Amino acid sequence: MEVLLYSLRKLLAGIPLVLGVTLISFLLIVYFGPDKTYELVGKNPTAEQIAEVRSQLGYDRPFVTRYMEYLREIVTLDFGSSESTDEKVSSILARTIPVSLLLALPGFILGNALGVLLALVAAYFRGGLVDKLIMGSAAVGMSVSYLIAIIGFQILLSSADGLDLFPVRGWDTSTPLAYIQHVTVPTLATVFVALGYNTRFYRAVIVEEMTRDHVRTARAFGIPPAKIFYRNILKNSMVPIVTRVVFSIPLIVISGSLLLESYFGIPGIGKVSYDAIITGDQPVLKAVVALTAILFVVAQLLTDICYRLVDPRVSLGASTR
Amino acid sequence: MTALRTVKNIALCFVAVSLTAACEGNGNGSSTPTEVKTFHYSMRSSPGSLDPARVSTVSANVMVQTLYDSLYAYKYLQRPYELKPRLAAAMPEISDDGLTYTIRLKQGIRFADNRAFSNGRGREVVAEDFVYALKRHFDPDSRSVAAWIWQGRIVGLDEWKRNGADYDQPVKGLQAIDRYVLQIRLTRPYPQLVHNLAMGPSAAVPREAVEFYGREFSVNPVGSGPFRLISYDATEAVLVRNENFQREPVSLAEEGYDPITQGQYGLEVIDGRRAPFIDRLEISFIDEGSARWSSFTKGNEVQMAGVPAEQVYRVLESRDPVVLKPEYARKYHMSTEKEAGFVYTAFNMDFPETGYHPDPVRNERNRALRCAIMKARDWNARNDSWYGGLGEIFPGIIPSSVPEFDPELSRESVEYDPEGARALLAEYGWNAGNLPELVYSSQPGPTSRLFFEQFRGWLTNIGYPKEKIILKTYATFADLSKAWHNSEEQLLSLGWLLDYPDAESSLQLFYGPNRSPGSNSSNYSNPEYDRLYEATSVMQPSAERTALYRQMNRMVIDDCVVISGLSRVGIALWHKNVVALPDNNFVGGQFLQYVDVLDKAVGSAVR
Amino acid sequence: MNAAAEAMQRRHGDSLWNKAWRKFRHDRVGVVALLVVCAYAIVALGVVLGWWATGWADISGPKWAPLSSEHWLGTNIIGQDIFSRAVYSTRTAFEVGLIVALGATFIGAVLGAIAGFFSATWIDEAVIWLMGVLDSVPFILLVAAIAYSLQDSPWAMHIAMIATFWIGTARLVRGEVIKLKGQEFVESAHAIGLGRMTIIFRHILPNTFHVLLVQATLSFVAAIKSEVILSFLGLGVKDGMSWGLMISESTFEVLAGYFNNFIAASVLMFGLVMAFNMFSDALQDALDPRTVK
Amino acid sequence: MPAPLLEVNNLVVEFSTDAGVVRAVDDVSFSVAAGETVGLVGESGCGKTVTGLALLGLVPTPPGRLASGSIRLDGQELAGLDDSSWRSVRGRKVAMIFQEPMTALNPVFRIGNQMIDVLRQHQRITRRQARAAAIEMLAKVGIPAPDKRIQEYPHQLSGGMRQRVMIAMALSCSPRLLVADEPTTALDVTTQAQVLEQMVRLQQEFGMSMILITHDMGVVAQSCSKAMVMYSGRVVEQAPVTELFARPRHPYTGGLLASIPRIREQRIPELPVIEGTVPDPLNLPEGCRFADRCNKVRDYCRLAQPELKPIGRADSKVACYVPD
Repeated sequence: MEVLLYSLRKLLAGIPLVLGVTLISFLLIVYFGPDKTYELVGKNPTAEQIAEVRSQLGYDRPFVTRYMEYLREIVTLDFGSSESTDEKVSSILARTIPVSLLLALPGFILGNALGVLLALVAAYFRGGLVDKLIMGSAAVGMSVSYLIAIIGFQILLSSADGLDLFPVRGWDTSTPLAYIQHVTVPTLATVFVALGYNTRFYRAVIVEEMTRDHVRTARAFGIPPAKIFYRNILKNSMVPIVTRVVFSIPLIVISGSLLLESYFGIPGIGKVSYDAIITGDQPVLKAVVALTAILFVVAQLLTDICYRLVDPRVSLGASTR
Repeated sequence: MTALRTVKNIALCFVAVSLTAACEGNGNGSSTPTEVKTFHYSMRSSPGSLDPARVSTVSANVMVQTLYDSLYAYKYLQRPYELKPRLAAAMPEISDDGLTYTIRLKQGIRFADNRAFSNGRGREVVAEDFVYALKRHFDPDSRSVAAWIWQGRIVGLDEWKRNGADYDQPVKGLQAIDRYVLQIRLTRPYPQLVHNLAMGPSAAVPREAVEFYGREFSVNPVGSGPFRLISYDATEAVLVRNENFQREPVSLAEEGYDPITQGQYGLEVIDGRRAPFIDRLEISFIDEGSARWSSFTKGNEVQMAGVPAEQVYRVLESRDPVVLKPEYARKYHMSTEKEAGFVYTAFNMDFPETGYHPDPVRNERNRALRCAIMKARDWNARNDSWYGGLGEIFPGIIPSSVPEFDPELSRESVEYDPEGARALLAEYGWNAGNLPELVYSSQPGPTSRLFFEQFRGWLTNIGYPKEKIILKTYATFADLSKAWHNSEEQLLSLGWLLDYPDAESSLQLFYGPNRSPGSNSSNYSNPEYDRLYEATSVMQPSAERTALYRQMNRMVIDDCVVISGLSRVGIALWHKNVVALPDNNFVGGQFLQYVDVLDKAVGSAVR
Repeated sequence: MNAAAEAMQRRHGDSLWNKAWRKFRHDRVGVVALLVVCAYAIVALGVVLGWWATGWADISGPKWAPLSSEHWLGTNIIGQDIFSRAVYSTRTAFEVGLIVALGATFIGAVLGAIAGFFSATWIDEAVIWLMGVLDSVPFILLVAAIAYSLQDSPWAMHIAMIATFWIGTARLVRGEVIKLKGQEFVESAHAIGLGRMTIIFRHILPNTFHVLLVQATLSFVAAIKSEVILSFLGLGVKDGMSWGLMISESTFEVLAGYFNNFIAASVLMFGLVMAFNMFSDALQDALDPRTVK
Repeated sequence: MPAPLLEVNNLVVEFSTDAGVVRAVDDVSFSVAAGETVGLVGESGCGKTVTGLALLGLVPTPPGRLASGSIRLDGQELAGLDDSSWRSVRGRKVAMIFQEPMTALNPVFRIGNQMIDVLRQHQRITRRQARAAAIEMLAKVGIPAPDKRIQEYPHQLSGGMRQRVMIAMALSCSPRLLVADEPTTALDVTTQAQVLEQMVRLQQEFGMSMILITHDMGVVAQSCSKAMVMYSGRVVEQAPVTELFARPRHPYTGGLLASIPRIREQRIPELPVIEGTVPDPLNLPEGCRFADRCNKVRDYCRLAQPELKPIGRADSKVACYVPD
């Protein structure tokens, strides 16, 4: 009950955020955004046809009306139809979000799990050779551009010039094997790029927790390292770790895989967003932006609830910021 | 912890959903799972809307041609292109004044089965479906992009729109005389009409499907073409054989088969059989040329692809004639295909800096400036950089893909002549100080940028100051398009694809009344040209008309309004076990119905 | 132990900066990294002053010329010298990096300080709201949106990056200012009747300078890296040349076996980003009062 | 005289810093008898906390290390033990409580669980027994309603309560020696006195020895029988408390005593200020380290370090050429 009430309050408190995001994006993407008129009229349009298209696109209506329309769309989750394919935006989202999730999850899980693992090893040997090796590699990983990693892995693992082990592109989840084949290279590229950042972040968190007074207390009372590690270090590191993980989720669901999906030809929401950016498909962009904002509010709520689970000092009753 | 568990469940649920979806996709059309003949094709970009009224890209046209049927079509193998009846029983009966076209339809042709029909079974295609399809272009709700083709040409159609576009109201010039006879009455002769009736936008559309799906008709196509769509997203379309597609057997002789030039493709195996020969057609949309190429060369993915320009030198033994290197020739069939169109750079004559100027002296100097810029263009370098050196460079705006092409025309306007350009500038008093700024507009993206840099490089070679050549990029094509349709751009690099094999299709680009927002982006205005254009527009093909076309072509060249042109030549490769001859011009997507896939063993035997 | 070291440091003069500098000087990796960054900076400066890479835009050779004494790294698809272009791009990298780093740090510092100083008032709420809003728009979409609305402005990318990168800085500064504003020197500044803005910007903000410096280096690196992806998507550098543009150009060359563009740009970029990352790390270590080696 | 419980001889703890090696504890020797409370006094940075940590093998390594010397507890040599052997000493034979009760307990576990962990680490008992023992200990340190308190998290307790929990934890395995590092400094004045009193009482009840690390001479006077004064890593004076207060021999001790506030209402945050600064541990002078601040300094004071030598009747030692 407490959680429910809290959630409700928190979601309500998220409304200004959603309003802000939608207002800014509406201004930039829609109001001052691309004018599709001349792409939708034929080669030799008459003034009448131009006016018709402009009216169908809503360009002739005042700002407030159109923004209100957008808000109504958010509330009803009906974002109209894509200007490129005329497909309903809601059916596009329903089709593409699961694909993006399936694509992003392995990389996300691996990237974070390996990150925590490497961070632990580095933190345990901190100052030593192993630590330097891990953190040096992390720095190298961080210095490689995502794009370079994607191109590199594709040439290396998929092309006929390289090892030729995986499909160059495309998406197939009909069998687990097909899924693994298609998800491997994108996952490797993601992990390669994310691992450096994750390791550094988690190492900092863990080292911070390792130097806490209560860790020294536990040692002073002869508690064995494994127990200290689990109860004093890991449990206390959960708050920043959970925050990082949960706040990545909206981006994974909505747009995190934009580059990946367009490069590997995967029909997820990233690819759709990419196409929408290139063609200026406003209904799709509006939906993506609004959903991300809503997911951020939900993510914030989730992190708060997770905090509550891992840290007794946090109470949901009090305002947390 | 409950929150976490819920998240996990949702994730699992997504897995389940997409797995079942995928299974469904597989289940369709695979009644005998061992014998699904699949052809895996690739295209450069996602087609967008599949509504015949909204076809605006090459890939959309391919899709529409495989899903829908039009009255006429181009013969599969005949070159130069020649029309044949498709849904029509014969070529149209044309009245002596050239204004009334009577077209008889084949009987017993049925649309693909679809739940839009009352019993789910595709009904017969009738003349009324064509009436409906053409009317749709004039219905604002269908957002047609092709209305301009018929604008002011069919008696009563424009009035029909003005009266509220009510489908129950008849149009005088567009009638189904009976179930199988369509009659079109024109306001003035329109020699290109039959060509237009072979294009995607004229395809038969069942009214009940449009009404059933509403706006989403665009992604739920219902036609009478050889295939029907079972799944479609931004990266792939999956089509299966339309069970209701029953046509007369293929006759290679009638399709214009030439054993001398086309003998190496093994096309004989389709002679006398009923198309389509494959059960399943998977079309991948791959933007990146390199990814498309990798996917093709892997062997088990895409089975047919164009060679990306940057790979041409790697793949070819020689360019003239085009010969594959042996390691490729062993594995793949090859054809070369010249586009029915060209790329060019147009000046916008509305800009007094480089275009028309009220002061006749300056006007003349501007013409000299444009001519100098034209001479500075190194077409060969452009061809070499971007088109694998295979493109065909020709003067003017009538490319060799139309019968009116003039092989005798002077090539001076496409010759690289920096000295001449410098001399011309000097002669007309242009120098680094008084040369006007040139704003070059483009889409974003690395290739467009390099086009610009190459353009700038040529101009700096003739003494144009680097900083006076400015790049203006638009975030989206839509905005670029808007700017040029509103005559806001000084210089534009464009590509033009002809709609039909008739030079009229490119000559209209310089017809005065077509000025912005029409297709005359140069805003060229020459009364003499316009007079000739109007005269030729009602003329049937003839030597006389060709002479007038060529005269118009020379005007455009002499006025230096456009730096033109180059027809790109593509090399298509396909696996040896695929029997096909691809075409991206007027046959377009229709070639897909003639594709056959042999067993691997047979495929190598053919070689 | 800390006490002993503190005592030692007290002896050496109290300034955080002296301390940091001493610590930094002994960090070999950090010093080498700084030297590398300086070398890049000199290259960039040379480009600005026209000492080299002046011919980056000229078509000076055939398409895809191999390495030669004339074209050290060969030429690209339209015959431009890849070496000149790669060198010229160093300037662009610094331009983008510096503009974004300075812009983001400046805005982050000002808004963060104001929010921190007025914490728990509506001003703070407003800044936090703004941060949340900008944080909730996916980066690439934000860049696209800004590119849309600014049309062909060459600054769209810089503005978009600044609009995103200032948030991290502002969060840190806000926290730091909340800590600082309870301290005596602030109270005494209040007591002698200084204006609030004077207190914020003359007395509190200078004390967060170590945070700002580290954040600026991080923004610099992030800007250079983001530029690559944005240029690939066509949302990046408009005029001139950049490593990102070279890499995007190379995407259609690498599979044809021409790696010069790709390698030149990625190696140069990797070097600068790596050096800057290392430098940033060393700086962070040196400025962190808690880390004592 | 019976053998002392703890005997520390020539203990040296070094830290490596960027600038060089620092001796935080330099040749310190002392002993603690069973049941005795010894005060360890000095300014912050003098090495008193490091000395305390060394007794539990808790010197952070790296950068610190126990360079030489011996620590004998009850006859067992502790210097040079490996980590698992240290674990059997910590908590069971030597326990330590720290200055900051706010951060010394793990915030995410109930105090009961933390106490039970410690108990079960060193004794073969069931959870239930451990819990009972924990409640009993909490009651002993004066926590009201211990069976309820045991369910709470550290943040729900006041500072004084938390320090009591720490004490309860420390005493729960009946260690022979308790090292208390500034146990009351972070508490307010009234609580300070109560906690200190409690500790002394429990120390007597359990018959432990205690090393009380503090900068507060008042605390020493209140609870110790013997005191050591450290300065710049070395012991400068060691004497029974009564002796020390009655007649400080080292000028530094004199300075410390002189600056005790007369009125004990205010808690002193730091040791009272004596003119001058502590020498840089990297550049220690040849002679007496206090020389620069000493008002009785002689020329020869600067030549060599004074040894810690017995002085006077009682068990007193001082390291000064010119003792009082």
